[in-house]
Amino acid sequence: SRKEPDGGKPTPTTATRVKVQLNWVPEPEFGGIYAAREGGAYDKAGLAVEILSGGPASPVVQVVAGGQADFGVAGADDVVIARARGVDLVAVFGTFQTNPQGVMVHSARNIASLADLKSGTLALEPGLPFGMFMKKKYGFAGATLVPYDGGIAKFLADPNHSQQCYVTSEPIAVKKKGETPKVFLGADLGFNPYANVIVTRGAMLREKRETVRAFVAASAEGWRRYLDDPTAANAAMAKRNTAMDAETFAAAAAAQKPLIEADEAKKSGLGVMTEARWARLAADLVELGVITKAPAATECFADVQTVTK
Amino acid sequence: MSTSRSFVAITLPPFVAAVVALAVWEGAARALSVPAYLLPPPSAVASAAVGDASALAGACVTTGLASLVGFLASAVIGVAVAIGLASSRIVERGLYPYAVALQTVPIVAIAPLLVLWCGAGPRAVAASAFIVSVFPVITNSLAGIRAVEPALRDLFTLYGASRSQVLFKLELAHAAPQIATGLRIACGLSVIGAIVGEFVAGFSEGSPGLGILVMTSYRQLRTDLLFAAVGCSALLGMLMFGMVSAASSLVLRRWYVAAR
Amino acid sequence: MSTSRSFVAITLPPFVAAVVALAVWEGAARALSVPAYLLPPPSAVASAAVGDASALAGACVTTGLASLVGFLASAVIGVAVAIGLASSRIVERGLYPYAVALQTVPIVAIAPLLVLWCGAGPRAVAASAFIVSVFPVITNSLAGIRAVEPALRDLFTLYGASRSQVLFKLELAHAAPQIATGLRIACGLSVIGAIVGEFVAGFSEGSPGLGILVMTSYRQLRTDLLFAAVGCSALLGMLMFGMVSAASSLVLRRWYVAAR
Amino acid sequence: MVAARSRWPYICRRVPKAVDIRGVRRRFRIPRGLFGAEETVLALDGIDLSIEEGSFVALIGPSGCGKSTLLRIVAGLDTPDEGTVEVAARARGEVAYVFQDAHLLPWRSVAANVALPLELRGVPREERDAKVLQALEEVELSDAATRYPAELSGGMRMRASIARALVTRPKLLLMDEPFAALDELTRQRLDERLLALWREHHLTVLFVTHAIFEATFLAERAVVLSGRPAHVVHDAAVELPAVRTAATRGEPAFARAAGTLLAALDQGPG
Amino acid sequence: MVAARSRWPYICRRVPKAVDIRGVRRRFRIPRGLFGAEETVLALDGIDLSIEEGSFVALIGPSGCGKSTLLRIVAGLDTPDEGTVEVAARARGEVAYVFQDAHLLPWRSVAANVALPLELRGVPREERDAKVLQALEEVELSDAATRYPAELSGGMRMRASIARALVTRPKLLLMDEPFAALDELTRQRLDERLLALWREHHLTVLFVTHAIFEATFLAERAVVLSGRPAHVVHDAAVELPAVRTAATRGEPAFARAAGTLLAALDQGPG
Ligand SMILES: Nc1ncnc2c1ncn2[C@@H]1O[C@H](COP(=O)(O)OP(=O)(O)OP(=O)(O)O)[C@@H](O)[C@H]1O
Ligand SMILES: Nc1ncnc2c1ncn2[C@@H]1O[C@H](COP(=O)(O)OP(=O)(O)OP(=O)(O)O)[C@@H](O)[C@H]1O
Ligand SMILES: [Mg+2]
Ligand SMILES: [Mg+2]
Repeated sequence: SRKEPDGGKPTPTTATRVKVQLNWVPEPEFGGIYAAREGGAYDKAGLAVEILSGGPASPVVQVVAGGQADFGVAGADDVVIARARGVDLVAVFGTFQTNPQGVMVHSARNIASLADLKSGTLALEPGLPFGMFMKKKYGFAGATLVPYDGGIAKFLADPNHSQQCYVTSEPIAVKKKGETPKVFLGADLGFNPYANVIVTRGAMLREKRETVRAFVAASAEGWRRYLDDPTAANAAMAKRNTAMDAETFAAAAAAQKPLIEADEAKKSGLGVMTEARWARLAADLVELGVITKAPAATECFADVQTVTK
Repeated sequence: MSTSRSFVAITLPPFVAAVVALAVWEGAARALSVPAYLLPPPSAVASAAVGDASALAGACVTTGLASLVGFLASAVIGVAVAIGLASSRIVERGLYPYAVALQTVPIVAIAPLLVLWCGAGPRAVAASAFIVSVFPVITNSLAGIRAVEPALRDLFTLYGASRSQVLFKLELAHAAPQIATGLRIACGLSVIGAIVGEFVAGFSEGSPGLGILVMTSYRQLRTDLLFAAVGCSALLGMLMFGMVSAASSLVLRRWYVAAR
Repeated sequence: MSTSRSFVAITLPPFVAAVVALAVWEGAARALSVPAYLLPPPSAVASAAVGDASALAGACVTTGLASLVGFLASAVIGVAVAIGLASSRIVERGLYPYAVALQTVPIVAIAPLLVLWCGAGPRAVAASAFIVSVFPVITNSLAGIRAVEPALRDLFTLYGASRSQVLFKLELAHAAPQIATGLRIACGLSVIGAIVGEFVAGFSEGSPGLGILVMTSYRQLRTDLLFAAVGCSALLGMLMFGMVSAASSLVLRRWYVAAR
Repeated sequence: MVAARSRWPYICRRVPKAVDIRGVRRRFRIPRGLFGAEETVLALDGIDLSIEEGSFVALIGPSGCGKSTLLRIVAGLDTPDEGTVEVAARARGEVAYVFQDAHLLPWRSVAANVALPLELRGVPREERDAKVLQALEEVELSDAATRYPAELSGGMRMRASIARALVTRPKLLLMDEPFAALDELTRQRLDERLLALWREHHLTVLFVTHAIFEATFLAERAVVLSGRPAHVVHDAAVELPAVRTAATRGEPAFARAAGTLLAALDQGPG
Repeated sequence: MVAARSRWPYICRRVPKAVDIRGVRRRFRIPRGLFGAEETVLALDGIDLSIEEGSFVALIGPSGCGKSTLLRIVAGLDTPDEGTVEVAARARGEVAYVFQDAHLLPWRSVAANVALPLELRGVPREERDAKVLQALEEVELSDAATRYPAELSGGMRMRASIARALVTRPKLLLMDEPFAALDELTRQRLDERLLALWREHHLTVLFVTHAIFEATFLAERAVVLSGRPAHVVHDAAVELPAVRTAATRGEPAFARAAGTLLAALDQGPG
């Protein structure tokens, strides 16, 4: 692409083109990435970033590992599983310090603990470690397990329906319909892997370390900006996600803020990850039988502090 | 003797094709070194299938039953709808487009309604299998009924055949080969319809179906097991296809006397 | 004159049916008090459609293009495969079952391969539309070719017709009505195939397609918008169906002289 | 002498009519092109024809003149654009029609094809089987009863179709060149058998044929149509004794009667 | 006298053969039931028949005896179970066959149906159009050129089918009851036109007919088959002058020759 003589955006011919594959449509959980793009953080870092939106079944791991994208957004559990399956995938930025996955139940059922969830239907995504963990811990004997479909219609229609949720999403939608569900956050119950981590190929990290560093730093800057004021990025995302209104965008952004800016992040910076938590996750996954042998925690992630230096 | 020979003639070619395909696949997977998490070699799939044999078998039964029920419903209701549509051009013009519409509705979009009306579990899954597979039956049956030669209709008119005699002795009889074609398409669709139904409305416990197995193995990047599950769904589809083909070649022998 | 009258005869019945269906739906939604988040009344869907008109229009274009490409690929490749299968019983027996298998494969299971081979975005979506819609074209074309009367084959043999002459002037000509039936089934399937493809392939910088709209509005419980999106996919399907029907009734006028 | 060019004599003599056709006109529209352009073909141009109950009428005319169209109209399978058709025997199962082509159901065996009209009338199986057997014998097709139409020769298919018409013992029998595909000897045997049936069961027969000798041999009355658009150019009794045997074919009167018909056919402007 | 029961005379005289059939036997298998049970029908039982180039041979036999089967074998559309068939003119486009049924392509107009054999040979459009026009005129079907088969009468369909065979000016013309569906006068005109074409283009014609008079009028030589299983019961020249006109039909020799054939047909055990 050539430079326009006047007006128009100067297209930095030297900018490195990278693609980032999201695992869902534009929503506040990707706010930092959009903020980095809209606010010029990527441009400043010399990156031309193409954002690939995902869908409910986006194969982020495969896309990044296969080279169709350089970065991706996935769960920490996805990274550990991928490494256990021999995929050279590395997490470089731990967006959600506190895992937003939870189980929501109708408050009218007076369920004090998930251990009391012994009737009705419970929607959990088959094979999702979060759900397997909860199932293992609480049993849910008496409840019918059905697959989670990403929506809340069944929840509203059936007072005995419970389901997994992102605390930043479904409970807000339910509240909009005039009901306040009771939410059990996984992180409070002992399952707290990083969520929405930015991943890249190990080879990329080794060979284009500079690009990775630039991308992570710019993304961190984007997140900082988004946490301070999500409006601009929300507006940009809303264009690609018309089903979600501005109010919901704002509410979700507010709800996720404490999960991203948890103590650890306040202390050591956004996106920080520790070996202990990765090791814990790997051990949990082995225990759940998802993988047979835990990969070394140090292989799973590259500390954002060292990367950005 | 001739039967056993024709049995060989029918089963050998797909078997040979399968062996060739598997060999090529295994070879390609090794030679091109496609990573196993994208395309596992058949040997890996086979060993995953053996490892999870009981889960797969249970899933096949669950999904197989739901798709069979959905398929049978498609067969019966599809042909019945075609008969209704064939009754008048106006009815056909008025309603046929909505049959098309039915086919374009993503199951996930109506999952809550399905669950509301059928309850979660096998009924909703079978309903999904039905919705996905009914349209080809309607279309092919209708085309077959419409293609009855006017001269044969004349014959029935002349001998004062009742509407139901025309229907059973002429229209459906004449359309039989084309109805069989519709059913052939429907059997594969009913399997995929059941799987998709399980994604949104199945049970994930008890004896979870192939759809749940697909989701689980997809989620956990167990591509070998995923392919084994997909292989099972393909086998289910082929099994139903084989049954439809066998039944139709039995019933329709007379229709093809000319083609020997 | 006669054309305008036949235009009315063709467009009026579905229109009337639509009005009746909408009235019943609106009435039922009110009378049975099904909650609007499960089954919104058409009025609500209409106002959502108006409110989000530009998003819906963009989505229709995105999904429409992908399904059109997938459909055209199905038409061409499906007929070509049928020709190949028709070339010999052994080839048919060996390979046909695998065409069935193709149909039973959940798109999600091969999503990584699709994305690997076609890249994320429209190409993968079109590929999904193709995979979902090709089988009915194959099956119907094959059945049509197989149904050629032996006497007509004799005629072509006698006059020393080449293989390609037999193919184009006899087999495909004879199978044309049945190919059209296959295409009719394929058009709805290609739309749903594109929508499912979007579930796995997402979208890049263009406007999100109907599949994405379905997913997001489902998740946000914007059931009105969800139904509007589903309505749009149905309209896309009907549009393609209408095009196929119009084209086939133009091309096939001669085939149906007998049926007037 | 029974017949005349005009319908008045019938009415005066109040002979019961099996078929009464008045001023029948039939025009086929042949659509061409996309925009409703059409060609028309006038097949029947004002046909008047009354057929008495129990008579045997041969219908002769050049190829493509409208004979089959007329038979279809009498059978109620087609409607004239103008004119009226009254058929006395239009009760269920009382009309039988041997179409010009065999039109068998390819998925039914010969016996099942012949049984069809009885089946449609709800005749019980045993009675049906007996009648089918007899009809098949009448057309000399008993040994092919279990075969399917695709396994028959052309003439055998036509004979199956004839058996299907005879099996109901109809009041009014419409036959469109039924014996054209049969060899001379089979044809003569069937001609004689048809005459015997006609006499025994008091059928009314309207018989299209191109074989002048056959028409002469069979019919009490012969109607000759002109070339398209068809109108009646000759309508007269066949001047032969009522009861005809194989020997009749040898008599000079036979050749004379045939000559008359040939001449009438020749006159009708093609 | 040209023909004899044995093939030796030909070989001695070294007349070029268009068709040489020796010991041909054809048995149809009719599968019944699921377990491979089958009935068999012996259609042809050791047929010997040599046809000289340029000759006009009529083939007569009872319905269902195997005439069409024999023609199909000569055309190479069916293969005998035993025996050999040699056809000299088996070059592309040199054999034409008028099937017993019209077998038109329903999606093609009459003209396009007639053009088919030329199209398959790659004859350029202009030449094709001219030839099609001429062939349609020969069968008196020019005014139906743009119609579709479903819009034709039975006889018109057969004439279209005849035109399709004539349009290629074949060396060997196989005709299976081509004129059976035509009225007497049209038939006679076409008979004469066929004879003229035969003479002009030195065709070899093998002509199945049930009409004894037609066979007598047309053929140099008549072959009569017995009832099924078919074998040759009569094979002799037709004792009439080589050049025949409409007047020939009136001559006593004509009636005598026809009588011979009828007698032969009658002898062949049905
Ligand atoms: N369905 C139709 N559409 C258009 N034209 C038709 C149709 N049926 C018949 N015709 C025309 O009407 C005329 C009379 O046809 P009909 O079949 O009655 O002739 P026919 O006397 O039975 O001739 P044949 O002796 O050849 O059977 C013919 O010119 C034919 O082309
Ligand atoms: N495809 C077939 N399968 C089984 N039997 C057949 C088949 N074709 C012909 N036959 C049988 O072979 C015998 C001869 O048939 P063919 O058609 O040659 O008779 P034909 O002499 O042409 O009779 P027609 O004068 O009635 O046309 C018949 O008995 C027929 O039933
Ligand atoms: Mg006729
Ligand atoms: Mg024959």
